[in-house]
Amino acid sequence: MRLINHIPGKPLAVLLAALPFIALFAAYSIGSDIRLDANPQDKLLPAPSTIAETAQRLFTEPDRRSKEILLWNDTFASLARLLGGVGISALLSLLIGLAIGLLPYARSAMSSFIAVVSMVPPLALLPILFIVFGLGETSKVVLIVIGITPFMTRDLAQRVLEIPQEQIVKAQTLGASSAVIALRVALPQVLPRLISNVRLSLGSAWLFLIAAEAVASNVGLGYRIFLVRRYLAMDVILTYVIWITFLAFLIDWLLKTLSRKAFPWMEAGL
Amino acid sequence: MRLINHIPGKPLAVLLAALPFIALFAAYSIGSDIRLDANPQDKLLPAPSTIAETAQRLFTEPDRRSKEILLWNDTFASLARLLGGVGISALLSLLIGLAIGLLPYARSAMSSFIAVVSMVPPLALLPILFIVFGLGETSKVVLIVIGITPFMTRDLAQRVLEIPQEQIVKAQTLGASSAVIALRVALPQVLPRLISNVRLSLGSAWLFLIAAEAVASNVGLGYRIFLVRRYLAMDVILTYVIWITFLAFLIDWLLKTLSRKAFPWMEAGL
Amino acid sequence: AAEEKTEFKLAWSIYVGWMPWGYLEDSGIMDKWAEKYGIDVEIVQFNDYVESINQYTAGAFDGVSATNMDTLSIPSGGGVDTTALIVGDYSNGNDAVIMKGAGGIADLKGKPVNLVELSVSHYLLARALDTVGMEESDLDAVINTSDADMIAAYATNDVEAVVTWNPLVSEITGSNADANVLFDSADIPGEILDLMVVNTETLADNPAFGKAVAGAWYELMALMAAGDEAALTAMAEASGTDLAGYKAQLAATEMFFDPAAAVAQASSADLPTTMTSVAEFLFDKGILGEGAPSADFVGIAYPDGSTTGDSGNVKFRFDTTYMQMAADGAL
Amino acid sequence: MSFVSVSNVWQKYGNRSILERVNVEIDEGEFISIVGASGCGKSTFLRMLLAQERPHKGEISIDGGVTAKEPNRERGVVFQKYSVFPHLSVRENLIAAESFDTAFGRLSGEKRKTAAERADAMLERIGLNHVADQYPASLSGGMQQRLAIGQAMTAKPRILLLDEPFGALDPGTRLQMHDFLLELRDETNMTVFMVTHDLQEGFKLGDRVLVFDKPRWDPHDPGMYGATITYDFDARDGGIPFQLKEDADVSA
Amino acid sequence: MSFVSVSNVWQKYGNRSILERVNVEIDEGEFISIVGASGCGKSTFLRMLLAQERPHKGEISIDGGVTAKEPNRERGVVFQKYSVFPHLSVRENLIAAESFDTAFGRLSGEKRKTAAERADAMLERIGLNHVADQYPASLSGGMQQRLAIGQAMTAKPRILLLDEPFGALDPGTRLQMHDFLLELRDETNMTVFMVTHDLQEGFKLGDRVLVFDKPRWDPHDPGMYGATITYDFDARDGGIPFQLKEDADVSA
Ligand SMILES: Nc1ncnc2c1ncn2[C@@H]1O[C@H](COP(=O)(O)OP(=O)(O)OP(=O)(O)O)[C@@H](O)[C@H]1O
Ligand SMILES: Nc1ncnc2c1ncn2[C@@H]1O[C@H](COP(=O)(O)OP(=O)(O)OP(=O)(O)O)[C@@H](O)[C@H]1O
Ligand SMILES: [Mg+2]
Ligand SMILES: [Mg+2]
Repeated sequence: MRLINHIPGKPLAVLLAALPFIALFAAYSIGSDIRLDANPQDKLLPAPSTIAETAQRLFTEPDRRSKEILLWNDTFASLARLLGGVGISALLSLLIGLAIGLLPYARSAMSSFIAVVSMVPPLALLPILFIVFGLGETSKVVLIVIGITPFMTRDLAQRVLEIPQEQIVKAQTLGASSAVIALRVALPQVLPRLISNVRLSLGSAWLFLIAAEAVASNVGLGYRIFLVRRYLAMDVILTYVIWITFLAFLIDWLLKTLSRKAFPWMEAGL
Repeated sequence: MRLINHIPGKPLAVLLAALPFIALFAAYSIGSDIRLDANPQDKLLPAPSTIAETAQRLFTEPDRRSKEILLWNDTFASLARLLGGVGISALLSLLIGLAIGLLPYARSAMSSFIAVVSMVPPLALLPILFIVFGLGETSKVVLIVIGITPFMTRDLAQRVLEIPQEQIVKAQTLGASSAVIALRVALPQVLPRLISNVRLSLGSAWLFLIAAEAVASNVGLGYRIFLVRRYLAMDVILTYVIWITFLAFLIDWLLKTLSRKAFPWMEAGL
Repeated sequence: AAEEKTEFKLAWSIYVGWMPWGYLEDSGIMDKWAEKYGIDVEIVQFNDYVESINQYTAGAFDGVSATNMDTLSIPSGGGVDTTALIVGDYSNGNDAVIMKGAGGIADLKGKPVNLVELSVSHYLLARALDTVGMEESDLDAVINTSDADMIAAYATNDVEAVVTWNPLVSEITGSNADANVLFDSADIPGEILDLMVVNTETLADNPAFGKAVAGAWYELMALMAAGDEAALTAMAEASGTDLAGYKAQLAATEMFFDPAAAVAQASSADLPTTMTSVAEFLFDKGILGEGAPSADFVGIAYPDGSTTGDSGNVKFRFDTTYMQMAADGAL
Repeated sequence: MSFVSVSNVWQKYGNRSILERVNVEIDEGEFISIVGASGCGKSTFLRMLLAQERPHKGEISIDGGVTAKEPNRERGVVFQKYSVFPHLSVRENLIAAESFDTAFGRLSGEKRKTAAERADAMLERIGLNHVADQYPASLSGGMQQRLAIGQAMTAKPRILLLDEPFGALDPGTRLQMHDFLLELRDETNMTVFMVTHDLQEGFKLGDRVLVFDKPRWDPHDPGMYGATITYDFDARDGGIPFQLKEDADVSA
Repeated sequence: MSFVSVSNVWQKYGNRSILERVNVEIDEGEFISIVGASGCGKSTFLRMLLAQERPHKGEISIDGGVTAKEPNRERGVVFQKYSVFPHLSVRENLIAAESFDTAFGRLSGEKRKTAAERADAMLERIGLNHVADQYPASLSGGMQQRLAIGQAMTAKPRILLLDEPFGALDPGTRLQMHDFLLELRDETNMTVFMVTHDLQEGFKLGDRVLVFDKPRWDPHDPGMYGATITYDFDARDGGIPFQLKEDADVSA
């Protein structure tokens, strides 16, 4: 039988899905063992048990100096920045995307500009951002906004343009003004797309957040990772990496669920 | 008349398209003027003329030490890394994507793993990468590969899954083996998507490249920006930013053209 | 796990006192000395200082340019037995606490200070605050700021004070009239040492490595002491400044051009005191690792055989053997 | 004077003439079928009636008005596809026909309630009351088109434009739609323009059948001349052979 | 013995029975039309004949063989859509029917040349020689289906399976396709199974018409019982009312 027609049974499928995770874990454990054998104090690949202890400590024990649990502080600070940046980007991209998609004047004026802007490497502009927006929260949020808005806007504008012209004409024959068409025809139809854009952009948003926090900050997940890099505390770094991965996963899942719940008409077909 | 029905004429449209660029330039010039008036030595917003001079120097005058034109050296080094990384990612994502999309076993084994991996923030893993892959070109290329492959793979696998089952069945009734189906049915149909994935991922690839070059390198666009950032040589930074933007634009355009030329069947419809 | 071998790799990053490492590689001086001892030494430049030490700690390099403080915290704290092969200089004004506008250290009270956290800047700040009996908690906050962006950061309104090192210090003081140096490393001479540290076992198994590196280094030191324009210009350009700028930075650096001076510094009676206070600082900040039971959990050995800290866990050694050989002309 | 008057209308895209010298007078309440070869400009003609685009030359007036500049509530339209809003439920689609005319596109309170009542009455009429709360995607093609027609009529347009409204439906559903449309027509006396590919359909439903074709033809430059109305059949009294045939079909 | 033998075939998905106790014997060269309500399992039956899925119980044998495990060159198929490869030109689509059977899916040199010649002969036969170098997307729906049938036949299958092959075509094209299929049938004597929604079509084209329906029905659990063949009409000799009607239609 052809390979494409071989379908694993349910238990085998579960096993297969677990396999790469197990393999990764095993590879890490062995690598860690080898290094720790050579130097019991090696910090680069701490034993899984060490990571587990560190993780437990990070999640539960308050810092000696500040009496606060740093991991939670970092998480809240980073999430606030991330959600702020992504939220503003979503809003901006929605507004500009609708304008570009619906209004020929806006399209002429902005579409090539945004195409060019989306190619600019935002990290290189950090110094200017600092001067303009200061070193505080603003510049971190702005870096995220500058980093992901152009892409989201281009895509949304494209989606608005893909709304069948028939619908736009139909709305006009029902007396809809431009504003009503934007609000009641285009907006609801691109909202699901906005959510999937946010999901797509979250990876970059995290990157920009981590980069911004590495530059100037005193709290945040990215800040902590770069700080403890100073003494190669890989147990802390790995805990944070796993935690960030989990948060990213969680946010992605929430958005997916939101999209499914909020837009029943998307799936009503078939 | 409704705003959405106002369509600018050709000359007006051209003017409108130029407008934001002009506005940006004007805003920059004014900002630069103000700062230079206050402090003629200000480095943050060099006058456009200064940037032009710097750019000319960077593009044409060889470095005194090495007798080579650094900008070109940087460009070639960075492009080689970028294209290497993106090329490898494209290849990997194609192979894994096809496997996941076509083979139920591969799908069971890898799809959740890749979904998780795509959420890991690669920047945080930089130290480990450098240890494992050394400081040479490899680790820079690998960062790009790790950074963009999971996303590209997920998307390609999705596209392979979207190939109508009818075609797969049809190919089987024509005697095609799994390999033939992969090679002659799925591969050619996802290649255009591969190119658009590469276009989408190039932004992140640049980001990873710049980040990797900032850590350990002695040539490259990201390296140079990082180096001169210490002295706030914004004239050099801005020249490099504009140059990177141009390169990104060029690559994007080339890929778009390639896609159009190489896949005539995509547009034969209508 | 060290053994006899013939290929060695050193890592260095851009800093006024370490620029010679780059020049050693470029000029062929290193190759010449390596050849003399039948080995091969490669010197690799890093842009990111921390990453270079991490790489050394992880075993990717045999030696790295680092300060005494970072050596103690990263490789030694990480269990990698490390020897200071060469004491190149100590910072004598290269690191500085800078505030915008007039005032003294006491005026830092309630202000945010931007610096690379857990670096020598942080240590310098702690020492500065000590002098007026203040603590870090008296400040508004310490904000970790990448050295690459320190100059841009200083230009923003949010920033009221920074602690950083050269060439950033001269860049900031040079182009900002309001920059007021409150405290600098000249006030704590000999505490911030710039070293070339190597893996102790590697060095023990391969004395030729130590000899070649020391030989090359002090050949160049002699050239620099003599004011060799070609060498100094090359180093100046590699660090992104010009000859005059580089000389100005050197002025704030107490370079040990003469190996005997380096030996003297390494054998100085003050060194154990300095290292103990550094260790305390590190422990205080949690930099010795959360597992570190106390400030003296890492042992430090000095040329005369004395130790501070846990003598059963000596991971950091000051060894004057090779500098002494250079001083004696025995290389 | 006639209700809809099309006088000397030309249309061209770039250098290609699509329509030329189109003249026709329509009385109120007439059902006009429009047929012609593919690509001859039927949809273009409808778009001009709709004011979605303006003629290159000539005038189109409804009830003596001037040529309109953009679509408005005077003109209702149903396309072959995408005529309803996929994100609104069936009932909301009908309410939209009233609410879209307001500043924010929404009705509230009492207004919304009465609009919903009118919508439900219309749903009854078009036989969709059992799916009032479903989304269009879950409706069959024929139901969607009935909804589209109901929606267009809710806005009470002066003329109704249909561009191959049944083009995507299978034959059985098509016949049902004919009955549906004929019924509605009897009730409302709307002025209707319907483009169709199906001659039989055109004659069955229309009072008049307009045939578009190119009267002139330049073999060296096919884009040189445009199409115009070459025949204007009276289809009211079964005087046309097709009609017989088609009646037989319906009874089957 | 009969050519295709379906004996006591059951199919269920999860707990839902779709088909039960399906038994039928088919002779070589017969044209079998399959009709039945939507969702009753016609396509499921075809998928099992195709070996795209295996029956829950029972046997399906061709020419005395065992129940197949996966689709192969013995079974040709044409679906309503997506039956041709969009990235291959019309000619390449036909060559694929020969080349896909090789290790790398490609023919070269002499082999390719003769395959191309055979493809061109087939193109002639299905009337697509004038578009040999075009891609499917630029073909009309009818032309695409003709290509799909030509492609399936190039592989010389022992049985040909058609699942509503003309379901997406407009009525005119549909009639043309009937003529096309009848012609091919006369020439080749292929064993054909065709699912259709259109009774008339089934009787017009088929030698036999199999009707699928649920003989049993549990009002509390609609998924309890599956459908089976409830009628097996002989449609060869015009003995069925539909056939008269449909002849009249064709002549129109
Ligand atoms: N906006 C446009 N720009 C340029 N050409 C157009 C435009 N709209 C239509 N055309 C062209 O005008 C001609 C007439 O198009 P139209 O859609 O009116 O034809 P039609 O009679 O409705 O055809 P069909 O029966 O296929 O719907 C076609 O050749 C078409 O390509
Ligand atoms: N893979 C599957 N898994 C679960 N249920 C399925 C699957 N395939 C089909 N079904 C169900 O089996 C029933 C029969 O489906 P099938 O496609 O065979 O019907 P059909 O007679 O071809 O209908 P239609 O005329 O609409 O094509 C349907 O209720 C369908 O929902
Ligand atoms: Mg049309
Ligand atoms: Mg079916």
